[in-house]
Amino acid sequence: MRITVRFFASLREITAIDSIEIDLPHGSGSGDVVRALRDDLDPDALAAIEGDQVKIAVNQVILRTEQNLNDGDEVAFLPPITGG
Amino acid sequence: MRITVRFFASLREITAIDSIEIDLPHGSGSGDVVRALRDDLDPDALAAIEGDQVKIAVNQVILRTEQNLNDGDEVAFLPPITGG
Amino acid sequence: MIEVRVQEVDFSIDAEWSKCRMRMAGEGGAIVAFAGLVRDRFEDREIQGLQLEHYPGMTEASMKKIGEYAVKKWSLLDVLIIHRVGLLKPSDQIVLVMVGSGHRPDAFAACECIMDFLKTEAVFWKKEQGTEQSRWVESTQDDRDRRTSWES
Amino acid sequence: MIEVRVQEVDFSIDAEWSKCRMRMAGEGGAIVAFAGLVRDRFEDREIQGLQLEHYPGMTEASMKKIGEYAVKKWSLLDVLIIHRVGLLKPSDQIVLVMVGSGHRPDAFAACECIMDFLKTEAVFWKKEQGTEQSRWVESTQDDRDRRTSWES
Repeated sequence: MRITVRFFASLREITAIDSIEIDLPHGSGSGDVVRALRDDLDPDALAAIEGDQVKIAVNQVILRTEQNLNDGDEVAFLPPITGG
Repeated sequence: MRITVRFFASLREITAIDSIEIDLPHGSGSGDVVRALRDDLDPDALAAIEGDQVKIAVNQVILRTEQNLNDGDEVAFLPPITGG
Repeated sequence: MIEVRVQEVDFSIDAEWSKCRMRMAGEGGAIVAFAGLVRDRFEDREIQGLQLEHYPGMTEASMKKIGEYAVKKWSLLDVLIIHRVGLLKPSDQIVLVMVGSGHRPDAFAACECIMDFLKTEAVFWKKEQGTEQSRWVESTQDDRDRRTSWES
Repeated sequence: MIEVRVQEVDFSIDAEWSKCRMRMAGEGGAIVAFAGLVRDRFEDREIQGLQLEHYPGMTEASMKKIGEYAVKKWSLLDVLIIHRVGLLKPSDQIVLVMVGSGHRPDAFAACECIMDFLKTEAVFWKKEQGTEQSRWVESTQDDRDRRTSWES
């Protein structure tokens, strides 16, 4: 199944990726996204997207726990937010 | 000596006086102003200007205690204030 | 840095906002503006107008003193207080308090404090004109409690 | 009654203020407006610009949710939140929060609460561009404490 992965702000800078499409086997979960990207990212970028403060949103909703993905889902990696 | 007396808001309405000039003997104090006006005001108006909540300002400064007046002073009777 | 004005004419939020930004230049991080408007009811009575009067000189001094209290208490860059007098109608603007600061907590606190003080310390009188009767407005117990709360 | 907007172009305080008054009509007694501006320094470093980005869709939803929280907590007539994105320069306006209510305490509290929540819950990222280096801004401990204080 096809998943869109997006990186924002500092994570977009360190991964040099704004948005990328990846293929995952059916039944994959949100945690499989990082594993699928392992070959595309250097160690610093991988460490950054796995950072404690990074939140993952699936279809614009922040995940509280690991979640199964569906074809067409958008998975976004969000560094700490601040507005105002 | 010549004193200007001013009434504001509800006190102006009840006394029907905006501003009036009165003559007081030298050595008069702020308390003598009411006595000097006794003949000009009806009982309701007198009671109103002597009300607990009424403040008296001499030359735009609110009196804390009785004060001697000087020629040319402006004595104002202020009902409760509120802005905003 | 503290400007106070009493006027019959309406004020322009746009003009005052621009001036505040100009005066703060790059130091300003926050503007808080409050406006009080004439409401068309008080409890169950319809309000047709609000008559405001002041004591020229003494009123401006009372407003200035309120501004100075705020400037002493918080770190502010700009304080403006405009208060209208005369006969106002429902929806009309009565008062504008605008505070500029480097940071938002000071701007919010100062603007709210100035408003609470205006309710209790500013030399104005207001008469609400209803359809059948009029009444002189006084500050409420809540106004007085709010004013006192700033002194702790 | 709750309007949220994310935009690159500047906002006009005048236009938004008029619309807020219009929508409240005679019921409105108070408007509180807050604007955040780009400061020209952060601690001892000169700031040349602020780059803001957002996640279209998710950002607006996060702003809406903040507005809804305020509307539930206080008695409000009108809530507007405008947040700019793109590259801003010192003195530029970043954000506008405008709250209309029958009475001032609710308008002040809601406006300040919305700002505190925007600092911690709104989906934006800000990069300060200094003369020599840039840094991604994060909410401070004070921001988080202020946000938490509204839940009591």
